[in-house]
Parts: sequence; structure tokens; C-alpha cells
Amino acid sequence: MVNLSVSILVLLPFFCGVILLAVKGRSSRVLLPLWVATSVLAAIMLIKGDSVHAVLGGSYGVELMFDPSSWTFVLMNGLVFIGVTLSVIKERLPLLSCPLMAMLHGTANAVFISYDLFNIFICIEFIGILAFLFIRLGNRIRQIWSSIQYLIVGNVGMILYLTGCFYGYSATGSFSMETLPAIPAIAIYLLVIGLSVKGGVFLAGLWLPEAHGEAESAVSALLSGVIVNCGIAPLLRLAELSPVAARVVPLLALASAIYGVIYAMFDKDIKKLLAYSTISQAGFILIVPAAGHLYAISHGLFKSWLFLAAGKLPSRSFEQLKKEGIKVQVWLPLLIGALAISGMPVLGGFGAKSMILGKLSGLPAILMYMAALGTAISFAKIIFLPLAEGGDLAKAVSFSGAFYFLSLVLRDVIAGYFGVAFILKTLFIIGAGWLIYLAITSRRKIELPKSVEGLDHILGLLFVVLLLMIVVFGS
Amino acid sequence: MRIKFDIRKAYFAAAIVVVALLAVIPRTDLGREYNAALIAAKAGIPNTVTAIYLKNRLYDTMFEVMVFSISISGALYFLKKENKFHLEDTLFTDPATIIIFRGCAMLSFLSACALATVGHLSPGGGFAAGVAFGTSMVIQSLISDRNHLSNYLSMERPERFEKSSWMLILAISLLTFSGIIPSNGIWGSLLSGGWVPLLNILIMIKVGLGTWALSLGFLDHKWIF
Amino acid sequence: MTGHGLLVIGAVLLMPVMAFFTLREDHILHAIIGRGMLGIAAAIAYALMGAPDVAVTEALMGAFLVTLLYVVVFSSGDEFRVGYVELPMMVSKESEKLEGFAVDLLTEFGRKIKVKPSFVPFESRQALLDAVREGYMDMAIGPFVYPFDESDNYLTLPILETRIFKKNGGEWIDLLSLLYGSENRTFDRSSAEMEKGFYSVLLSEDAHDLNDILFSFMGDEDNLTVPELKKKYFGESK
Amino acid sequence: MFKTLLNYLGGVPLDVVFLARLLLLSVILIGLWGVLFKKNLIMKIIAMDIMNTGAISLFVLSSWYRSKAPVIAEKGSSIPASDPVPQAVILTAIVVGFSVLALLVVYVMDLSRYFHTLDTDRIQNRWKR
Repeated sequence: MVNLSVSILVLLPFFCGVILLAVKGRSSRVLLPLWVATSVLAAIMLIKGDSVHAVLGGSYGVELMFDPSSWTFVLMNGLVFIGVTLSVIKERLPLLSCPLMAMLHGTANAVFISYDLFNIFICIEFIGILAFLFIRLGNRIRQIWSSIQYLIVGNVGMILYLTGCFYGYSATGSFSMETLPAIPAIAIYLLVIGLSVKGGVFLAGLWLPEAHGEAESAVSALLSGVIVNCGIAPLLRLAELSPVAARVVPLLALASAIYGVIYAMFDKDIKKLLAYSTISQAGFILIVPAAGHLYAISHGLFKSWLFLAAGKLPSRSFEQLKKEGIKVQVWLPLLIGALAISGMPVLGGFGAKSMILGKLSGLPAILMYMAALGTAISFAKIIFLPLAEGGDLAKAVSFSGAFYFLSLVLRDVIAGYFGVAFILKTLFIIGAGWLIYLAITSRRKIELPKSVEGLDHILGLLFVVLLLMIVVFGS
Repeated sequence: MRIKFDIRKAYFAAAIVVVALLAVIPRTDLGREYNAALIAAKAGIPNTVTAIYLKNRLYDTMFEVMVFSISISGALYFLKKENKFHLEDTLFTDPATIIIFRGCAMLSFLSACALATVGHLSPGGGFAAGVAFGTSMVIQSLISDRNHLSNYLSMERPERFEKSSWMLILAISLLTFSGIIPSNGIWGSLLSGGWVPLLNILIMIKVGLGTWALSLGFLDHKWIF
Repeated sequence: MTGHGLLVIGAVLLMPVMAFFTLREDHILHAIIGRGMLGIAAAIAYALMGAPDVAVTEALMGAFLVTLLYVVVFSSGDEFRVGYVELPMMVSKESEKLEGFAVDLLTEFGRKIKVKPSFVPFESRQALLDAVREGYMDMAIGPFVYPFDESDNYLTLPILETRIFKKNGGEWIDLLSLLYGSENRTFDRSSAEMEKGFYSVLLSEDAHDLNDILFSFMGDEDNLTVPELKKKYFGESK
Repeated sequence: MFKTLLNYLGGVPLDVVFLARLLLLSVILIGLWGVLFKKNLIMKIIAMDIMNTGAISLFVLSSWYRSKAPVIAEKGSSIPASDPVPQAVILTAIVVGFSVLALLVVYVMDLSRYFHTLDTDRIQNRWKR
């Protein structure tokens, strides 16, 4: 079973990537069966529900773990890729993008099933390079700069992660994640900081608005749907296995949720709004490590759908959109996506969000409810965009839109958590959010300081957050 | 946006404190000096480092080959897109340089073969061999004139070589994962240790052609030389 | 602390020293040499610490290939490309050495922002104009005059006022090419009327920061390179 | 004499490996100093490369045991030698570090077509205006 899944999840996409690179293929239709194979395999394994821990290659080999959490991430990976491919299936993609998509899919699967610290390092560096090339493909000047900033910040984060691996190995003698409890606390903080750079968590994720704001919509959909989750999935594993990380990661998640929502509320550019909400949703995923993967799949789906829909908008600033209004074939997906992210019951986001909020208590619960309220307020901006006439409804139900809608509804129906109290609570939050938006935020123009997103600042803040962790949680 | 100088000093001060705490962590890495014997016995190869990174942890090395190749093709994607100025035929016409260059090319090619073929017996890695092989090709392409080079070694043939060796590496790693490994053979002989010698040579070809393609890209782009 | 231990400490001590030397000051060539030395110091340290494989790979990849990469970047990085069409006194090539009003001005400008200009000859004006529009040339100097060579796909920066002789048929010639012009453009001055114009440097749209610095370089009053050069070349007669 | 001087410096276990680890961590620190304080983008990339070399050398330090290369002469012999696991693992990290660097450097050249002085503040201000 292990060899079969490794070969399908990782080696098959790599083979296709190499062949496409050799043949210089440009149509993404060829790759569709690949994503379908991954999703089907993940679905079967999820239904079986057993978890297998395998060591690949003898005594000091790489350890892999196939448990429900990793299969959920793999399923999300497959579904997001199907959705994105469906939406770009007619376009003639730039030369390198099909092989890159195949390899990104294989590496993302490798990160989700990996149980070995150093293997995660290599896979995440590879994803960093692929994301760099993806952002860079549309060669506008600003994209060149944001892709270089992304790679520099990611590389410095990964150097910290490598130092953490060193201390881990010298303390325990192996890179497997089972030895995490025996690793000194500072090494865990280094690992957490390295992964939170790639996962876009709190201050370490400040490269997200710049990278998302500039990349093409399909690239942003992949970036937010899959690449950010490749940083978050190992963080979830870390939080489950190491007692030190179990204290650090929820606090980081809390800060990330609040920070992302505040900036999302007052942003005037739709892509920046989605980027900031990715930072805050990363907080939602990480707040309860045990149930994180359930929320991650819903977030991956509706965030990538929102980015694909936002890509078709005539302009990115809200003032202009308010004046001109948007056609129905873009308005409908945006509306459903915004409702899903604010937690509307049937639409994907509700099940996992209520499960997570149910498990919290005391101060974290209040703060997370505030964050949910903030999300509702910030996405009210999208929901209340005026509808311009002249759009034909037929194009609204595009192939990828239908696919996303179906998978979101299925996601909520299968793993839903439909306590009546929660349905009322969520509807109250969404209603309050819309009221606050109409009353206050839509009128006031608050300009939040964005100077923190300079390259030197992000790199410096990595070490400040690291120092805070050491001070607060003790070395 | 004038970055006030003191903020970055504060960042660096935080970094100094973190690194100081890192330096003081007590060391506990004793008692791991017998790993080598254990691994060598199982893999049947004297050089345990090659045994690990080409047999036990082949999964990582496969990713490493992917990373190297994608970054080379990413860089070439940019280099080929750029329009090229006209290029003189030969870059070094002075006979003395040509002779020295030809000597260096042969020397680095020999060292590449040594590093690759005997990589599993004595220290020497597939990647180092690849870089040496790439350098010898680059030096050779420097001294032969451009159109002779382009029709003789046009990029299509090495391109196919590179892609096929890449796919062979992936195929062999799949076989190793599923346990289909030829017998270890005689200890210390040239063909001992399952797929390791073949993998070493394939990685040499792959990395060598990658480095050579990158340098040719620079050559065409009139950046270097 | 055995003798061998001292040896290893010596090699390991070499690395921070090389790292500090690399980042000491802002000149890229020093940094590249420092990086190469750091790679070699690291290879020595790994060999002494009983890791021959890593030493070979670090020496070949870390020391040689990385330095090759940086040299490639440095050799093409630190310069901006200036295309020129020969025009006596403004930009002319006497015995392998370029000189002229515009050449000295741009060299002085390059020295100020530590980026050296590289001059690329062009035969025809049109080829140079296309190169600037495409962005392969950052600037263009030569017989370009402000009011006539105006176009929206590049910026024009006037640097020297002059007289233009314009005929009603739209055909014009600037003063310098008329006085010193070598090619045999017959142009009877009688029927043309004199107009004021400026020799100017054409800047490609792509060179963002270069344009801003050049405009500010020309703008500030206390920069006395322009009057100096004018005195040197034209002796205040213009 | 040298040994007493080292022990005198402080109660900390001042043996060779501790001193070596201190020096290699200072390589990372110098690299970080370069990344934060250098204005030119290429200098930042060189500094990041130095940080990478520092992190890599830490691994080789952890595998050091009496400078004996992990190559086994006869088949069954079990002479204590350096630990091959971190060495094999760090070979991969060197190549990955190099390829990230190669990509970054080539694309910084594309950026330098637009921003000749490659000054990060000026690049970022370009879009703040």
C-alpha cells in the first residue's frame, strides 16, 4: 500500500512533469486525470480511515505517515488542482506552467504525507522555487520584485528551520517526528518560525499581500489553496506531537487570526483583502491542532475559488467596483465564496468553523469569535458589491464554479456539525458583521500602517517573534 | 519610507540574543560514532555517506535532483527568452589559451569520471562529479568556435540525454522504494551495492548537462566572457 | 585540545573572518572574492572534520560554481547601457576613446551613483530609437534634439541648448552636425529659419530609478559638471 | 597552557566542539547582519548565502568524531568513525541552497534592467508613491 500511494501521489506527477517539460506541453487538460487519481485515492483512504506509519529505505530512511489528517490535505490538494485546471483549461498557459503545476502537485502531496523533519525541509524549499517561478511567469515588473522578496524571506525562514533540524538531530539522533518531545525548546521554536514563514502565519506571513496582490488569479488560487497549506500541515503535526509546540502554535494562531482580520477589514484592494484573510484563516486552522485539517480543506476550496473569481473582475479597487458594479457571471461565484468564508451553514465553512469554535473556551474563544465577526465584516465588502446588468447567467455557472460549489456543499454535508445552537450563533455573527459593515466600516476610510511589509522588516520581525517565544515560553 | 536605523538595530539585537541562547545549549550528541559500520554492512558499500544518500534516503535525493533541474530550467526559461546580441565566433583565439583550456577540460572530465564511478567506494559524490563534468563541457565550449559548436553539439541532443537520465533516476528510485534492488555483489568491487553506481553516473550526467546548459545560456546571453 | 583540534579550530575560525571580509563594504567584487574564500575555508574545515564527500561538494559547488554565478551577475550587473550615434563634439570616437560633452556628463553621473555606463555604438538613428523603445538600451545620446525627437515611448531630458535650422518641408538639421557634420548633407541655410532647441538624452521607460536619479542629478543647481563641460567643449560661445 | 587559558575563560565546557559551534553560529549571525543592513540586493543575496553555509557547517560539526571519514575498509570492521547520516543529508542541502541561489541571482539580473542600483529601499518606494 505504501509503495502504491507514494508512486501515485509523488512519482506519477513528477514523471508527467518531466515528460511535459521535454515535450514542452502547454495545455493543462492532460493533467486532469492526475488530479482525479489523487483525489480518488485520498477519498478511498479517508473512508478506510486507518493510519499507516512507514519507513522508506531501511534503517536511517525517510519516515512517512498516512493518517486521516494527511489524507484530508491530499484530498484538498487534488480538489483545488481540479478546480484551478478547470478554470484555465481553455487558455494557452505560458511555457513552463504545466510541468510546474504537475511538480507542485507531487511535492505538496509529499509534504502532507511526510513524517521526517529534513524531508519536509527539502520539499518546502522545492515548493518555494516552484511558487517563485509561478509568481514570476507573468513578467510584470512588480511581479519580479514580489517573487524575489518571497524567495528571500522563504529562504531565510528555511535556514532557521535547518538550524532547528540540526539541534533536533544532535539531541535525538534521528530526523523522525516521533523524537520531537526530546528536542530542546529553542529548536522547536526555530522549526515553528521556519514553517510559519512558509505557512503565512502572523508576522512571518507578511510576504503574502505583496505576492498575492501581484500574481495572476490562477497562480494566487494555487498559492493560497495549496502552497500556504504546505507550511501549515507540518505545523499542525508539530503542534500535535511536541508539548512545547502545543503551547506555542495556538498562541501564534490567535495573533495571526486577529492581525489578518484587522488588516482585511480596512483594505481597498480585493486581492490584498483575500491575502490578509488567508493570514487570518491560517490562524483558524492552527488554533485547534487536532481539528485543523478539517478546516484547512474548506479554506483551500473557497479561497482558491474566490481568487479565481476575483481574477475576472474589471478592476481591483473597491471604489471602482462600487461605481461600475460587476456582471452576474463574476458576482455569483464571489457571493457564494464570500458567504462560505463567513461561515454560512450549508456552504463548507460552517461545519469546520463551528467544530473549532466549539472546542475553544475562555479568552481564546472570545477572540476567535471576534475574528469570525471580523471575517464577516471584511467579506461584507464583497457581498454588497452592486450587480451590473448585461451579464448572462449561463456563463455564471462555469464548469469550475459548479465543481467548487459541489465540493463545498459535499464537504459540509459529510463532515458537518449541525448543532442548532451553532447555526443560530453563526447566523447572528454574519448578521452582526453585515450591520457593522453597513453602519461603520463602509463609510470610514482608515489607513493602516503598511510599512511593516518591507523586506528588512519581515526578516527582522522573524527574530523578534522568535525572541518573544523564548521569553514567553522559556528556553 | 525611510527605515529608521534603530529599528534594524533592534532586529539585529534580538537575533544576537537568540543566537547566544542557541550557543549555550548543552551538547548531547555522543555515542553516534558506530552508525557507519551498521550502515555499511547492510548496504554493502564501503562509503557509507553514498550508501545513505543514494540508498537509505534516496527519497530526499530524488527531490534534490528535481530541485536542481527545475531551478536550471527556470533560469534557462528566462535566459532563452531574452533577445541575444550578435556573438563573436570564437572567444579565445590565442593558441596558448586553447591548449591550456583543452588540458583543463580533460583534467576536469577525468576527475568527474573518477568521482562518479568510484563514488561508492571512496569519498566523492554524484553531484560533485556532475559539476566537474559540467565544467569540462563549459571549458570545451569556450574554445571551440560557436557555429562549429552549435551544429556539432546542438542543444537538442543533450536536452534529450538530460531528460532521459532524469526519468531513469525517477524510475530507479521507484524500484528502490518497492524493494527491487540487485544483489550487493562483492564488497568493494566496482559494481557492488545495488543501484548505487548506476545512480551515481546518472546524477553525474544530469547535473553535468544542467550546469553546461546554464553556462551556455550565460554564453549566449553575452553575460559571461 | 589536541594538535588536530587546534587545526580544526583554525580552519573554522577562518570562516567568520572570511564572512566578515565579504560583507565589510559595499563593493560587489570584494564580496564575490570573499564568498569564494569562505567556500574554500568551509571545504578545508569539512575535510579536517572527517567529511570528505561534503568537502568535495562544497569546494566544487559552494566555492567554484557560486563564484562563477556571481561573476556572471557582476560583469553584467553594475552598468547601464548607453547607445550612441556619432556626433562630433557631443559623442565622437577618437582613436578608440570616446569623448564628447554627453559622454563626460554620463561618466560623471555614473561615478556619482557607482554604476558605470557602457557605450554601445549604433549606425542609424532609427536602430537606436528602436533599441531604446524595446528597453535594450537604457539611454541614447547623439543627434537627438528636444522639440523634434519627442515621442511617448521614451523620455527626453534636455541637456544643452542649441540652434535648429528648420526648413518648411519639415527637414531640419542641428547646429553641430551642420558645422562639423562629416556626412555630405547638403543643406542650404538660406531658406531655413532658426529655432531654439535642446540636445537631449533619450531615456527608456524601463530604467525607472535611473531616470529619477538622472533628472535630479541634472536638476540640482550646485552640481557644476554641466557648466564646466560646456566651458570645456564650447568655450561659452553657444 | 592553552587548555588552562580556555578553561579559565569561564565554567562553560570550553572544548573544541563548543568553540567550533560558537564560531559557526557567528557565521550565521554575520550573514544575517549582511541581509539586514546591506542596501544592494546582490549583497543581501551573498549574505543569505553565507547564512546558508553557516547552517550547513553546523551539521558537519555534529558528525565529527576524531576526524575519521565514515568509509569502512573491510566488510565487518566496526572502527568508530564520523557519523555519515548528517553528512549525507547536508549534501542535499548544499545542492538545494545552490539551486535556490542560482535562480535568485539570474532573476535579480532581470530586475536590474529596471532598477540599476538594485537598492531595495528605492525599489520598494517605487510602488509606495
